Amino acid sequence: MRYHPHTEGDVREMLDAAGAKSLDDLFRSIPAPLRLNRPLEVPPPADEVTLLAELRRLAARNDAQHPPFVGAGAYPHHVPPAVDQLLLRGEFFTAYTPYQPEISQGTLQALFEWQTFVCLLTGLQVANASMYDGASATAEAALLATRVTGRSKVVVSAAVHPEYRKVLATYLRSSGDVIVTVPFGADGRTDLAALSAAVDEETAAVIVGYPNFLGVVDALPQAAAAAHAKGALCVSVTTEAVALGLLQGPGALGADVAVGTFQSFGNPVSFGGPAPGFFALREEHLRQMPGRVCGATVDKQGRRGFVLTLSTREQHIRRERATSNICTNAGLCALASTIHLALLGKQGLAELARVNYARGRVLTEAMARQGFRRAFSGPVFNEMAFEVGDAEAVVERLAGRGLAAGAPLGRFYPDDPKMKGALLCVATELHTPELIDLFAKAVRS
Amino acid sequence: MRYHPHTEGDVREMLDAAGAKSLDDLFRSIPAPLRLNRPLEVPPPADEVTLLAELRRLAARNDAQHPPFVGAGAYPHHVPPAVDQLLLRGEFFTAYTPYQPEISQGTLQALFEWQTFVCLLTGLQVANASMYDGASATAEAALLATRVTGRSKVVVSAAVHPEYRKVLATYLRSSGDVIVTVPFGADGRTDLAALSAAVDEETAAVIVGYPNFLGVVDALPQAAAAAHAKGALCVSVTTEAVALGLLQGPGALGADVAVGTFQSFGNPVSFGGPAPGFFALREEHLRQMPGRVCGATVDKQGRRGFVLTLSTREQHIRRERATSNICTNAGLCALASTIHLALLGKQGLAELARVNYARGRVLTEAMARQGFRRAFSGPVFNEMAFEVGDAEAVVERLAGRGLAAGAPLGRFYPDDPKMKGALLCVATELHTPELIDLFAKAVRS
Amino acid sequence: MANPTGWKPDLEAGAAPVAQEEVGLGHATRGLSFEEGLLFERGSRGRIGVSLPPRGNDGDPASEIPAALLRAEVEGMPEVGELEVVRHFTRLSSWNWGIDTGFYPLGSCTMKYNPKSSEALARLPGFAEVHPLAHPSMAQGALELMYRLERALSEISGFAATTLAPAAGAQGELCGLMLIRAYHVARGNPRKKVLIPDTAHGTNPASSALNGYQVVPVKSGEDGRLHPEAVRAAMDDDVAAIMITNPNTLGIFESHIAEIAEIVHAKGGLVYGDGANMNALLGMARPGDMGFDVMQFNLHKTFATPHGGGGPGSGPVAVKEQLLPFLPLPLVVREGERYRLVTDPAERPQTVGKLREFWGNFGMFVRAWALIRELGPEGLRRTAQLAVLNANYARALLKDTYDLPYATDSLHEVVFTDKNLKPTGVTTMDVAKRLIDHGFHPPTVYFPLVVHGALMIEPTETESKETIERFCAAMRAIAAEAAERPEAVKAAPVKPVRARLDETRAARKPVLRWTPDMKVE
Amino acid sequence: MANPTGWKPDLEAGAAPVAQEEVGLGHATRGLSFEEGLLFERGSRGRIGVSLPPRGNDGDPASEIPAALLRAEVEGMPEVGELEVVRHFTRLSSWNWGIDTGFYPLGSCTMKYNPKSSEALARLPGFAEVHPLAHPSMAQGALELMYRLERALSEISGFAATTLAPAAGAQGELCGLMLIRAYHVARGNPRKKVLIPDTAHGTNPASSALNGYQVVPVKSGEDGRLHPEAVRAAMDDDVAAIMITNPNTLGIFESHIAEIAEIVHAKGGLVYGDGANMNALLGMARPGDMGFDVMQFNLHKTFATPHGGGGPGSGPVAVKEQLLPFLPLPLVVREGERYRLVTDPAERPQTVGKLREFWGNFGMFVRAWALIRELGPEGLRRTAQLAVLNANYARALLKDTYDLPYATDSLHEVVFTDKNLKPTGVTTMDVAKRLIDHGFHPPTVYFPLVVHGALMIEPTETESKETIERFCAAMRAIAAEAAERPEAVKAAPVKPVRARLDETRAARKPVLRWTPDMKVE
Ligand SMILES: Cc1ncc(COP(=O)(O)O)c(C=O)c1O
Ligand SMILES: Cc1ncc(COP(=O)(O)O)c(C=O)c1O
Repeated sequence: MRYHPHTEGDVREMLDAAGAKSLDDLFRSIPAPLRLNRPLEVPPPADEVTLLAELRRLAARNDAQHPPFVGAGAYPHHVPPAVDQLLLRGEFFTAYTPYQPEISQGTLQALFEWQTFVCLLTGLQVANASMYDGASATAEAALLATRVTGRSKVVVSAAVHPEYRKVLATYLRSSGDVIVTVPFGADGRTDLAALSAAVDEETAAVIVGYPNFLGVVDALPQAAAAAHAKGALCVSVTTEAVALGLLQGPGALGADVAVGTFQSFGNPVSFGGPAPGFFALREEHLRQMPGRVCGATVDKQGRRGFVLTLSTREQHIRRERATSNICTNAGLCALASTIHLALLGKQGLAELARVNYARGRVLTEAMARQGFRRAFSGPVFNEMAFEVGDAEAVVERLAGRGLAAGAPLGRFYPDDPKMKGALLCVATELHTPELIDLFAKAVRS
Repeated sequence: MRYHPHTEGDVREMLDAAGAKSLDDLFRSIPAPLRLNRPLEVPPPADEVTLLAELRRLAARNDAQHPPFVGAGAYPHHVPPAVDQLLLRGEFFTAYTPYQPEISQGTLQALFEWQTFVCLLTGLQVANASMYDGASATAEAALLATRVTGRSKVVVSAAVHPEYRKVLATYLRSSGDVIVTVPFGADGRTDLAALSAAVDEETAAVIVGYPNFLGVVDALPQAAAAAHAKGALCVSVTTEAVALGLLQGPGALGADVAVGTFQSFGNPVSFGGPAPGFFALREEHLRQMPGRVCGATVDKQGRRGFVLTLSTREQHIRRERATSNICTNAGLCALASTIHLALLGKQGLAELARVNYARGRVLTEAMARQGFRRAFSGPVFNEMAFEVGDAEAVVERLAGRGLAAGAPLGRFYPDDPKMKGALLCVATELHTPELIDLFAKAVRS
Repeated sequence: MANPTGWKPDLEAGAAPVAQEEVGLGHATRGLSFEEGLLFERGSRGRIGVSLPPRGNDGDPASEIPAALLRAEVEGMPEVGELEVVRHFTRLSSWNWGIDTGFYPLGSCTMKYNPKSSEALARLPGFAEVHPLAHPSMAQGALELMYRLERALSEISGFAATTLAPAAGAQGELCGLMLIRAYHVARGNPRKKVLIPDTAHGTNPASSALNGYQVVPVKSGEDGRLHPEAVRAAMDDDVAAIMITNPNTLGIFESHIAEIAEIVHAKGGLVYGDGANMNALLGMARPGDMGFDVMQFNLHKTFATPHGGGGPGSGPVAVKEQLLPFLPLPLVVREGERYRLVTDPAERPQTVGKLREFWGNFGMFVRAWALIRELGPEGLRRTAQLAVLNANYARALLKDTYDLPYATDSLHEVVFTDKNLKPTGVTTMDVAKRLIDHGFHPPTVYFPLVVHGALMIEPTETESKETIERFCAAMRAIAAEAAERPEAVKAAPVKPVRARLDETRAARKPVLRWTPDMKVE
Repeated sequence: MANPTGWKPDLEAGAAPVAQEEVGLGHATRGLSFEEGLLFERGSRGRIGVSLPPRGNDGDPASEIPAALLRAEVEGMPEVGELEVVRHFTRLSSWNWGIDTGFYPLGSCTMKYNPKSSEALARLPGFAEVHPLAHPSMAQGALELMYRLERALSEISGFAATTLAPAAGAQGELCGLMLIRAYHVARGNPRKKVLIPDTAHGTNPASSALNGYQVVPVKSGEDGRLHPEAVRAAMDDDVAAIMITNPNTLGIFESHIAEIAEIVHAKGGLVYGDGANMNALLGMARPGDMGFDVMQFNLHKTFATPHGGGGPGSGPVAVKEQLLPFLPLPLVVREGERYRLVTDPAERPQTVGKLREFWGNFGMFVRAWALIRELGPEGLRRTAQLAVLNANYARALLKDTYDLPYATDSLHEVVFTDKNLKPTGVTTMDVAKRLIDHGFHPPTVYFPLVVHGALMIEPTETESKETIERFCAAMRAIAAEAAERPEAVKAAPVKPVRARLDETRAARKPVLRWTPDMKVE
């Protein structure tokens, strides 16, 4: 077996040294009745040629010929080949959490750069070394708010990604914290009146999407004002981080915590995972931040270097009093984002965001030509919902043509009949005007 | 432009320092009439997204869904992903000829390992650091033989790859050396009687394939004996190097020089190139060897290290008296072969060769079931010709089914009517028995 | 025990002389390296490292989006060309240590070889570019892979079903505890406490607390095992569950597991299994057959999915029948020849809900399945056997030199301490740093907490006999050096681009991001 | 001239102090590295690094192949697992220098950035896995790409057509000379001689000799240029051709090229262009417009195709009308919407035949085409402009320190000498080795041969202003150091894993392969 370097001779000598008669004998500490005395019922071993052929066949049964017209939390973007070729360098790829800083400076400096990118894009002062995903990051943000404020009510906009809200509910279930959901208006923005009404002295956090799940650039400043008016924290959630190349950083608009995913930078959609969740906040709440964080310091010779720091917040030191239970995070995904952001740079990011905005316009116009109007009147970035009649039917029909059509909003808002006809679509730098036109026509018939 | 780091400010400062008024001014040494005063007529620039999409479309118009059933000098083999992921490491991939050994020990040691692999597989004492391909290596072998023997006649078997023989003719045209081609028999082996008759005191080299172009394991020992009887060198040519995991090394059978390609190890067929030509010979002819060679030595502190050596044979020192004009060779391809051979190791190589032999049998039997018999009776490895009627027609017909059927021998031996019906096919570890059966049936109808 | 390879560890900075005799042995030395600043400290206004499609003249954002919400550019972003970026990360990587660099016996983390073929597979467009919300007819291959993986994990662990959703081991723990809570709630009382042995990993108590449970530590015995009496004493009707890592973090099998499970079950509690050490049991024993009701896998450990720099992971959770109704969404089901995801709570009224967006870390599923597929039943079993053999071999080579706090049998890892070095003043941390100079990644240090000055060694099955011998020779050489030249050990490491870093300073004056005026000295 | 970046080169072994002030600047230092033996010196009987499909029981080779021709196994082959192989080559690579590592101003070799996107493209199964003998209907994409590349190269160079067949520059030269010979033969007399300037690359005379021509060196003038008089003096009816590199290997444009071409043409000779330095002319001037009759490209230089460790290359040859009939096979032609290869000599009776098996280094065609496609007309022109700008900037920064043998304008590269260092005893070789300690790959040294102690610097267009400034600062620092501490310069390099290697020893007692009893000390 190519991954098992032991020859029979090795095994014998090692068993002798270990004072064991056989390999099974090494497991004598497992009571006989607890041992498995039959082969596992999994497929027989496959050689590499067979393995690759078999999985290529499986992959071929997933239709990825065209970039999907659906984002809804996972965005199809171009990943420059340079990103992956650097990511695959074994020194990065096969490392783990940098517990030994002297031989982990590569990972550590890259994480420090990641944290800086997160801060620059969100307009906040500190960020951690990544979270599992945007949804759990959102839940952790709510928990942080309850710790910081000592309050137990979380007000969340219905326009925040429904899956994120589900995860939030799952995470908060046992804590007894209450979640109050406020609706959005016809413009797809959070209903500010309802929001202000919902926020009170018991409110720990107000959570809004930016842009929100409907693709609409929500009224973050007003939401933040409403939160701060009652001493609550404002948490902004961003699923399409490319938008931050065009939009003000949430921190600059009043958000105290910014969370979401940087999947759009350097990470393929990969059927939904993995992708790097990000977590940024105001310095004052630093000690309540979940997860790993990398900091600069000096070595014995006074040379600048980096280490994991503030670990007294973490589970391996604090155990049940830790700020979170997270240990393994999304390091490689964060590295991919860091490399992509380095390539983009100031100009590239601004331009990429504007290209995406423009493609969104092209989509809007193409759909309009086919008689489909936007479902919401609010301003959008590269994603928007259209009234298409039976959205589920459209998705099914276009699948037959190799097009992933969009997210039927009825699926995410089952109780809202108005949503049945709404199809959430995205257009990015991968969608050429020609393809967009072809898509719009396909939706029509 | 992502590959041009110069900002406008940079350009201005640099022009000032260089004492030039403009970029064009830097070209003042080119007389105006010799300058191009219009844009080149090549396509407008393509951004990376467009570029990748466009070339993916081109690639999609090449049908590679099934492994080809044709070898004939380029063999479809499994390349373990580990090979390419190591090959892509920038320190290897973006280096050049190791002129500065202190910072090229990686390339140099790998080349030393390549040379060792070539020697082990060929059974000869020394090898160079690679050639352009098998064909030019064969031509260089003939030239070496003329230098070593001071003779001017080269006897080559008609069963040596016809393309190699064409290149041989091209290389020898100006030298005035004569090439005598001896036929092969019904068993696909070189006609030994004709060979002995052709070899005389004027003969510098006898060149035979091993296995030969017809897939047949030729009578190398007898050919070598015939050559040596008249003081000529015996050159063996191997296009399918995997066979050397099953067959004796040519050196052990009397070959004085062994050449060919190691494409089968770690290099995809890639529409015919690049692939690493190899060149091995008896130590006594070392000073006549073409190309670069890596040797072991020690550094100032007595530590073992490697350098390019014996360069007094080469063009950059010897100029018109060099043993060859080769400079750039096939370094990366040789590295790919070295990594693949390292993975294979003693057992893996022996096993791979036997799997290939076995697949050849499977193909023979599958074709037999369809009523196609071998065109030649001699022993084969993984490649063999079948009588299929109109071979060109078969190739054309199977192309419609996405199968690259084989090499119609009539194309390579136009003057030999017997060849019209012969189709040269290969089966390797990539061809499952099921696919082979499907192929044989497709040939039938 | 003697030095089987006769390998001579290198005590001076320059390994050369020794290396010469032992050229085959990947000896540590020093070579050309580079100082490399932060991205934000280089580059020049106007550089760009990407090539983007034209924007076209479709609409000016300002006409749609309120000006207050727009920015022209992100201040502080670097401006670097592609070549500079490639050099930057190529150089950073050269300061790092990965499994591809050398031995990485980081206890409890199962740092085994990450197959390169899995990387080729995970990058197939059919896997990497398929959208989670694409119509099921466009993703049958992905769904079938998830289905097969789920079946295989359930069989390997001995449970009824497995959810692939959790993003890592700790989230798997959280998920498992949520299932336990839901189970108790369904019976009218969520209960209050979770019993956790003192050898447990920090995520166990943290996950319990995050799930609203009070943590009750249980002391393990002299032999490093959890004993029925201790559990019986702590067990009552308020205890929702006990969390047991088996083998535990000492690498010791909890041989009383069956009896302990009975005790807990008798009082209506459930038994949670932390499966991070599953590598020791593959094909040899199944938690599901020992009384566990639920456990999480760490695919990134046991099934070799890459997690460079700290992740991503994947923490599938396997359960017994009684917990099935509560599993989080989605579930992947097979209906005839078709596969689909169950995502609608209406189909699973008792589900605890969702743990993360979409369906889990699919990219890790591809890799884990590829490894399981290549290993097969024998290979999986052999994996556990060789992992345990390697740990026991290391134990045999070191037990005469380093203090072995527990004489009990070891499975996949072994824990030593720095007790024998006390007189020299050399500590576990010093040994760890000196190992770097010998060309080895240090073991896990100071964990588990119950062991003072712990050195936790987990070789994994992908390491060779010689590698373990050379590592142990280095460990012994350091012990010898500690006796003769403790200061040399304390000065380590001397070979990497950085010497020991000042962690206190990092925590006292946190500098957690680049700023234009950043100064660190 | 001053030091624009104010970068301080590092004269001591440890770059740290300086690096601290200049963290952005990729300063050379030392770090952890590994000694690594030969593959053949490690591993153990029975190990394997691959996983192969079952052989099945189809036939025993011995029943078909004569026993004398069979072997059970290849003696001496290593036996290593996949992880060991990965570590072996990962470590070897860390001793190497590539463009991805740092500045690589190797004159005449045009070591520019190799785009990563080209690698992704060349690996598409549609390109990598298509067989050269597949039916044309199965390879239309490959053929179209070759056709487009051929057209583009002909336009860029100003010739009628281009053959893609040659495997590298030198084979391109050989090909070009064969065309010239065929042309003369067709006129009844192959002629005997080829004129070659003394600045020419070694492959020029070697290719001429290999093609049966006698080489007649022509001296270049004080200004580093070839002068009409010199050519006129050497030119006669026996001269088949003159080989001219333009710009020549001094980086100087042969401004008399038109007149020289006339002289040669007048006597019935042809003018061959060595296009290795084409990077200087892209979009600015075309050899075809200067009187050249034929030239070769070096795709691996001008068009950035990777050639790690010495290759592969690609050396397409472009020709004027009168040489068309002689072009080697294959030719790629377009017929309506279809593309096909002309491989049958019957279609091209005067062809010189074939230069290599199949159709050329297709993998390089994909990469070269990708770069041309991304650059477009402006990008190509800009490439030449910036390549020339960089060389002239380096010249400006060094001319006051190092001896500039030719004051003539430089294009893409500039040649200095060690003359000014003579008093210190420090030579070009010492400077080159010391540059390594500063973190730079040395320039080409001791070439061209006409320049004593040549240092030939070719930055290429993909390098930044700062990089050139830092390189030049290091060059100046070495000159200063040579004056103060020549022995320090002569001791260089001190940072890599190896110090200077004994090349004489290597040539005196050649050890060119591993053998069980191999000893090198
Ligand atoms: C014993 C044990 N349990 C749980 C965990 C947590 O797993 P993860 O890091 O994937 O969250 C780990 C790994 O760190 C561990 O070693
Ligand atoms: C000026 C010049 N001519 C010809 C060549 C030969 O090209 P190649 O190495 O591709 O054979 C080179 C490169 O080495 C060169 O620099």
